[in-house]
Amino acid sequence: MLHLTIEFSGGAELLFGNVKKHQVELNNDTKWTIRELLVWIKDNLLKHKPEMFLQDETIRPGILILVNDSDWDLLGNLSYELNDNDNVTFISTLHGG
Amino acid sequence: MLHLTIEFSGGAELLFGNVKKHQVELNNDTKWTIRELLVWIKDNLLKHKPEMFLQDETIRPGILILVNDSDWDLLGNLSYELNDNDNVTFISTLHGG
Amino acid sequence: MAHNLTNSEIERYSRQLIIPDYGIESQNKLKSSSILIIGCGGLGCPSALYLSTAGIGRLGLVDDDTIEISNIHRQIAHDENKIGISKAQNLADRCKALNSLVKYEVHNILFTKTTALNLIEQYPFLFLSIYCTDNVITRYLINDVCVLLGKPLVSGSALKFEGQLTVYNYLNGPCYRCLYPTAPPAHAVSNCSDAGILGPIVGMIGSLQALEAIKVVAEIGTCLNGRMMIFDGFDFLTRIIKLRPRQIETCLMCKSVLSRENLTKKDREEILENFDYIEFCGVSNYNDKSINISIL
Amino acid sequence: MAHNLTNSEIERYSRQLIIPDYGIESQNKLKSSSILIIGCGGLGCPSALYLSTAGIGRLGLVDDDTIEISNIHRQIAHDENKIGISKAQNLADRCKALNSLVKYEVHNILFTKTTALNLIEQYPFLFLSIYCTDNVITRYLINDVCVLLGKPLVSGSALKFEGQLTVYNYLNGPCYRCLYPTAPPAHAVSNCSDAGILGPIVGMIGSLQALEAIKVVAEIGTCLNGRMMIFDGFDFLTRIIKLRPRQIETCLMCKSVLSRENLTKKDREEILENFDYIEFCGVSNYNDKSINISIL
Ligand SMILES: [Zn+2]
Ligand SMILES: [Zn+2]
Repeated sequence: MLHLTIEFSGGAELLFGNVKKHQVELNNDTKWTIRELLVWIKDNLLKHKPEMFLQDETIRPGILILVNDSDWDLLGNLSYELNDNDNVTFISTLHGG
Repeated sequence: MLHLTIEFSGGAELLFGNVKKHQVELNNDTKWTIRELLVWIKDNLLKHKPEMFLQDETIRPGILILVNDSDWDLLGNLSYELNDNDNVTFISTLHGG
Repeated sequence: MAHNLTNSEIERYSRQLIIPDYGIESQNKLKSSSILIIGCGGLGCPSALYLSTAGIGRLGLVDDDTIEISNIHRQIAHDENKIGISKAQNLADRCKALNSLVKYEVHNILFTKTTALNLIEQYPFLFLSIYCTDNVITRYLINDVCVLLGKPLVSGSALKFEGQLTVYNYLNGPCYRCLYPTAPPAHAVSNCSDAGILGPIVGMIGSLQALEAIKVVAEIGTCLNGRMMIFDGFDFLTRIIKLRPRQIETCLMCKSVLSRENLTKKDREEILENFDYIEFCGVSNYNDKSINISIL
Repeated sequence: MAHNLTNSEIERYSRQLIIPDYGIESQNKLKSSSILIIGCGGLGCPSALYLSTAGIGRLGLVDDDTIEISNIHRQIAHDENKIGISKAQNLADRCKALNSLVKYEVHNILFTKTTALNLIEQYPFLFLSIYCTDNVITRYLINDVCVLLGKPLVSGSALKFEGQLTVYNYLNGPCYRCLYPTAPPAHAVSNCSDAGILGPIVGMIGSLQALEAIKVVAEIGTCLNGRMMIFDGFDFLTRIIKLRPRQIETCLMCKSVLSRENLTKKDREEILENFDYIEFCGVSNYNDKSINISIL
């Protein structure tokens, strides 16, 4: 099994029943990239408003994805292949002050 | 070889040529505990004032030792046996405000 | 070493002058630098107070708002008997009482394409802090002007128990647009009026904006360019994340700047003129505070 | 829900009341609580300002010092024309201008065995911040009084570009003495006068002390008891470390408290009386600022 920690912050957790941290296990018969993980999250963790999470099959603008505290853009974006024990975090940008 | 990251902060780095982070390799023919590491640090890294670092064969009061961000007291204190890639940090307590 | 500090300045700043990593050279640089703070609310207050007491040469304060009763639980420069007064003016007055050696400039204006470029051009070093009722459009606009003028941008934001902090457009780090090439849908943006904010959170982030601004100006230490601090004050968790580098191929602004030798004033004006911020952000004007939406 | 807030309070605190994790219940608890701030300098200023604007019921401010010119680069409640004035009084005045609904109490006293117990006994919730010229002896004394009275202690400290923050004596977390059973050698202790301090660092730590105090009082979130935040502002690194639990077997104070059913006032006085703080810390009196040593 592929063990992942999935975290939400900056308000993104409100789409997920206000739970900030999720431990998940995925069947690793096939390879998992972020692309597939996004769909899995939408189908399995998301409580409501899918359009606030995904847009055009990628993350909606204003949410930053991190893998082990690094911007996913450094790792190949949607094509990054997940490893066991990866931490994937979704951070909604804050605008207040 | 035993690879350790040794860090100093809160002012403790001043005893070590103002270098906060040291990467060291120790010959692991024998086991290394914090007890032995303290002596090794005194002999190999310390620049001056050994009495400001060690007292009565342990760390001097006012410096906290952390192994991988945990208080050494949780891990057996002087007897903790070091593992490869451990991070050992020495933090001098600050008193200002 | 040679310096341009008076004896009274040396006395006043003595406790920072004796820090080995700071010293008289940093104080000299601070004294000869200017910083512009955009937004004189929750983040702007501590930022301005600490930059002022630290001895920055010139401090510009921008805000077109007046003080409201619901501001003062977190905006620690605004006294309860100042309701209705200009935030920028009041913050300048408070700073002046702390340190009259600093030159203060008050700008009671709304940031638009026309005002932004002229104003920011006047400040050799720029430091950003957005006020609470702010909108996404102002963030993109300030970012773009900073990129066009090659000025670093210390960005803080806070909501509820959370805070975010980074330095945009500095050295090899990304700008705001490199990180967020597309604006979020307008209904997905929440602010302090609808989601709330705790005072100590803006206190922490605003203080750290002052710290990063001092480090940029004095050219010391390692700033948060290319990194971002994320703070969760409810569970007390901090993390510092690694960001993508400047996106010279794809970022609309970074590309425009790096593809030419020297931008003229006219070039900059044209680039801004050709970009439709209102359409890009899906809002109705530069001061759009009207969208009242469910939180996220 | 039932609450004791007036309409004007609801308006003033509205932006924190609407935070789902805070709400009206937290505000009620804040309003009916007291906090004592020991030290009205670099950390005490932002702590007091944010606790005051947030609407704490009663705020006690302790300091026997007067404002000096070398304080004002970091002590943002002390205006430059207030040199020579009592720090505690001036901080209370500044807080009152921000929020007159809070009850302020000024204590221009030095903390000694005799004064400490009486004073802290009056405050149901205690919140600590030590002023810059402070010494180790006061830290042990305040800690011990808090342990004897069963009060949590929010502890912050800062030097140069660094800061440390934790909550002592709260739930299962250690007290200061659990962590440091032996005092450091007096010549190994440096303070802001000899090592220096940057304003935004105390701004950050002081703001976070207010945050932790609010969380303790409102009983929300996860506080830093059993953990400590270490901040290096020069390289911008944060870490949160895990501390040992309360040392009921070996800590002199925790042991005294836990070995008896109920401590009487007389018991507490005796325990303090029997401990020689001056000898333990190797200093000459309770206000020992005389040791001028090489940094560390
Ligand atoms: Zn860019
Ligand atoms: Zn104890």
